Amino acid sequence: MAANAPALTFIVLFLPILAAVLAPGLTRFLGDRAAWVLALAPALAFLHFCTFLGEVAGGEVVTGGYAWVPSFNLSFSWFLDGLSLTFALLITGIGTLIVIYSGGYMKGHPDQGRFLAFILLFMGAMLGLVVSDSFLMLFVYWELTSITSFLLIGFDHEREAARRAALQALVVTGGGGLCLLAGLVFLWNITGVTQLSLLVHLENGLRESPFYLAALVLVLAGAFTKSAQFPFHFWLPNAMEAPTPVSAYLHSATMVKAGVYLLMRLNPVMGQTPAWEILLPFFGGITLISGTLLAVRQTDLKLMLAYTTMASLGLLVMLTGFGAPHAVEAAVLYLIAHSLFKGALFMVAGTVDHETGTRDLTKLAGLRAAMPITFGAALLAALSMGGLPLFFGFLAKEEIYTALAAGNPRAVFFTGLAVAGNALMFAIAFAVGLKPFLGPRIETPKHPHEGPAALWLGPVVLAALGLLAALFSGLAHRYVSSPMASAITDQKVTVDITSMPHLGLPLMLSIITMVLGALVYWRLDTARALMVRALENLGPGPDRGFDRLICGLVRLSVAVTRFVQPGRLEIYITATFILLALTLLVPPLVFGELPGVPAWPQNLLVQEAAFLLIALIGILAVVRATDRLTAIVSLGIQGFAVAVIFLLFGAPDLSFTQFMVETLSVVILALVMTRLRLSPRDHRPVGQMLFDAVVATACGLGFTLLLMKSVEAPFDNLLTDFFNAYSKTIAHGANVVNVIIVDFRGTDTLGEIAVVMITGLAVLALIRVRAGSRTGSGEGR
Amino acid sequence: MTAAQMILSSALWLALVVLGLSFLLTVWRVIKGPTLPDRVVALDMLVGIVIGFIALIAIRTGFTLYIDIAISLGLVGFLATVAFARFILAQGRGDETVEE
Amino acid sequence: MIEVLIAVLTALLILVGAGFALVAAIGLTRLPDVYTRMHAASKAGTVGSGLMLLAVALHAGDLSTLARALAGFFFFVLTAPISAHLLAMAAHKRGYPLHEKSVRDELNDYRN
Amino acid sequence: MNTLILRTVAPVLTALMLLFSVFVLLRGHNEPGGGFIGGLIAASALAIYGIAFGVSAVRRAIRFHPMAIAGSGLLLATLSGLVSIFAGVPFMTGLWIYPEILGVEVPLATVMSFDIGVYLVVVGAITSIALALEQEE
Repeated sequence: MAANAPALTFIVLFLPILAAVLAPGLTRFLGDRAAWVLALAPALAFLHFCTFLGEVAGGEVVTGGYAWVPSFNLSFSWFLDGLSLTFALLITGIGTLIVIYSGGYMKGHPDQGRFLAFILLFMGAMLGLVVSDSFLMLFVYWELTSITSFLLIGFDHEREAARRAALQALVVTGGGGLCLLAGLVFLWNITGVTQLSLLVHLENGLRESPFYLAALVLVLAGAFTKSAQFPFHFWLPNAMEAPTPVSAYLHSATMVKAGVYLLMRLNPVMGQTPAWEILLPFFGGITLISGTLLAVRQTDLKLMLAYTTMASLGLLVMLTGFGAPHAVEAAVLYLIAHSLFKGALFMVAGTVDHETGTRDLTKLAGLRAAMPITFGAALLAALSMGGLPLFFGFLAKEEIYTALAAGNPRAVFFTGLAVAGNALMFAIAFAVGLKPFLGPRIETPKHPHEGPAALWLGPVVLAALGLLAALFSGLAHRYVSSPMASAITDQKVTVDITSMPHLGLPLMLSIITMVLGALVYWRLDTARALMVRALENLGPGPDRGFDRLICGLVRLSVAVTRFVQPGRLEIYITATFILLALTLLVPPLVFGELPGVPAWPQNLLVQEAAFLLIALIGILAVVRATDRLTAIVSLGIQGFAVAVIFLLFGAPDLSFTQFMVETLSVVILALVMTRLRLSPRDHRPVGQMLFDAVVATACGLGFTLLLMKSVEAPFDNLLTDFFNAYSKTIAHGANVVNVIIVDFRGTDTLGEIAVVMITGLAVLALIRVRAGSRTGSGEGR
Repeated sequence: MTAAQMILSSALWLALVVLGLSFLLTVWRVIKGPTLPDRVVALDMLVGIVIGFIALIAIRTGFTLYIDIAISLGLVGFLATVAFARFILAQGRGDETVEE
Repeated sequence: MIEVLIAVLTALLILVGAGFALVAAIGLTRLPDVYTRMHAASKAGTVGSGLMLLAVALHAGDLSTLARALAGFFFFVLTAPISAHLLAMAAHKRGYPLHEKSVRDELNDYRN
Repeated sequence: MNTLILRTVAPVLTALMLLFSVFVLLRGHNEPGGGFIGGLIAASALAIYGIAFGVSAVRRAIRFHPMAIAGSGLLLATLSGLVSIFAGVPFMTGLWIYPEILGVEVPLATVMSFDIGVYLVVVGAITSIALALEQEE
């Protein structure tokens, strides 16, 4: 199977994206049945990855790929070990169910094709992320997931809240992505390796290098924003604006786990250091507690699930960084269990919302008669989330407690934290899974009835898996949990916990959790009221902080633009000349490169001296001129004098151009004067004139120093010799100046004539605007 | 130095001095010129004198290709004067223009 | 022998040209008002420069330079009066005054 | 500014100057001249014609919008640079051919077409500026 695997895997990686491209067309053609057809793509991918289970369970690693940019040793390559294979199976498996579920959920929605396309696009991006081998490929897919999540959250773009949530998610995860890129570049520089597969087996180098902490912080920033850890968690609850299939798929099972995947992937190389084992549990713990507490406060089903997802992610991060022997196995088991039961619960919440028209817990009751199958799936998922025996959730919880329960005070603290967190999650599980279905029925906006097969298939399958995986735990561990755990810790690990409860501290802790959870579930309303009061005096959360940050940025940019672009031409020109003077004067002064006093030229010919004098007189005339027109004309004298000097020094081309340009500029200036009807008198106040004079002399001085400096050095005639020698042979032209302009430095001239043309366009536009405004104002009067 | 070259170079040197003097006088008129037309006339005169210079230098250095510069300068000088004439016509005496 | 003759002739042309230019410059400075100065500038100045161009034509001897020098002379002599004419018209129309000693203003009489 | 004298002389003058500008352009490779200076002279010629006969006359005379002339010039210059692709030499390399036209060996080159491009751009841009400035009169 491995022989032709590379080509096949390559195709499978692009299968979801191909399906995404076909989705709109198929939906228009097949209508609501399109979802079932489109679900084939992830299903095929799932089967393809299943074929690797045997190999990976045996400890081998499947790699393959194609050279993408060989010069940067960049390759489009993938790397399948326990970790990435499990993630790939999760993504494609749940993905298939989600596509079918979206078919049912979005039935009759006009943009169903576009929605399915985005979902499949996301699936392709996420698949690429967990499977990629080279750093850059990982980053590219990472950003693709952020973008597709932006598209999905903002799918219902008419609603302002959806747009704001989408933008917020993009800004936070996008920012994190940039930090990740910086972190990856650090890793690249430190280890000189661009392949994850090589990095994972790298022994030394990373942990000791001085840049380790910087790289760690940057990578953590990327992971924490993506997995909604404490300071960056506020975008996840807002992301619930997205349609429920998106919340079920992206914001519970796959996308938010990308951060955890990254931490698990880098664990063998960056783990086991004090920084790693302080930062991760610290942030994980805070997120766990704040998530569960905030969840209790909510009444909306999806928000409760969102906050508990945030809490579970915190738990996962805490476990990954805990460093105890069984911590990684606990993280692996909890990750798989969480994906199964949270995906199911979200889909149940979606079905309830779709059928009854409301998601408010307080308005839902007694739906068990109307929706038996959904109720069954909800109950199974809740039991697994609560961690009751015979369910995969129980295995995960047992493993967590065996990992955390150790003598030292740090372990005790974190165990207490885990118990409290799990208890609250137990309560929320049954609040979502059980409460809406029990008791007498309350009237709801839409008459509830069991949805079509598409709606209940997903939850039932996932919930059943939660049960079956526990019953056949041996099989599950051998093919899924052990290879994943050994991939994370980079040494052979076998997970062997079974669903049969065995006496010991972990079981006792589980019982305490369940009792506490039942208590909170029973007194849920009082607990919610308590939380509401507690949050009042806590003040505004990071969500409003984010809004204030964005408004502040907008105001800052407006202020800067108003300062830099005041719209008055003379300010631009003065600023430009001041900068010019500074660039010319400051460096020589600072670096002490002032030219020496030049020797007085001895062999100055009569006429050269005469024209220099005339140029000087011309300048004096310009400065002394009272009205603008005399200044323009005297400018002409100065230009002529310089042109003649060029002539005397034997530069015919140069003088030719100087004469032409001089006269034409005088003519055009005169034309502008008539056109704009500027008064010839110069009305600048004396102070302004002085300031302008100072700026002008500074620029002049700067240029003179520059010229003196360049003339000081002996004349290097390398270029002149080159051009003289080759001008005739290569360019067939005797006039070296023109040959240079047109042939040797043709591209420069191309640039220059482009500039000339753009100036022409600019003048045309300016005059038309002015003409427009004049005629416009004409009518106005 | 044959007799011919002797005569020629001395004549050239003298002409250069004379032209230089007239150039200075014209420049003085450009600066002093009370009215605008005075200055424009002086500028036109300036073009003429510079063409004279070019001719002299052409003879002295033997670079006959300077003549083209003289021709084009003549053309453009004419354009400048015509433009200024039109400007004087349109612009008035400089007292009734409106400050934009 | 012929060479000395050409040299003498060129020198002569150059000196006369320079003389005319000087006269024009002096006229430009001493004459009282715009219109009289225009006489000096356009007539004497043009002749001065024209002679210089002819000198170059004579001195050079080869056909192409001769042709270009003559074209230059012809062009320069053609445009100078026109520019003077335009300038005088514009100045007069704008009402630049004649010198008080001037006796007649035919253009004014013709206008009204 | 339409005095009779100027109106009679202007066409002759403009024609002469345009001819001179093309002359300066074409011989630019071996003697002083070239696209840029030729363009300037041509622009001055059109300016004189504009002053004598007014803006609409000039627009009618050159038939295309000056900016179109500038655009075509830039296009010509770039294309003459791109021709080197077919010859397999880097961008902007001068390619020379010596066709026999009427028995005279005439050297033609991409360099020359580039120079003509420059000439057209300069003429187009400056004429459009001058005409735009005089538009209001």
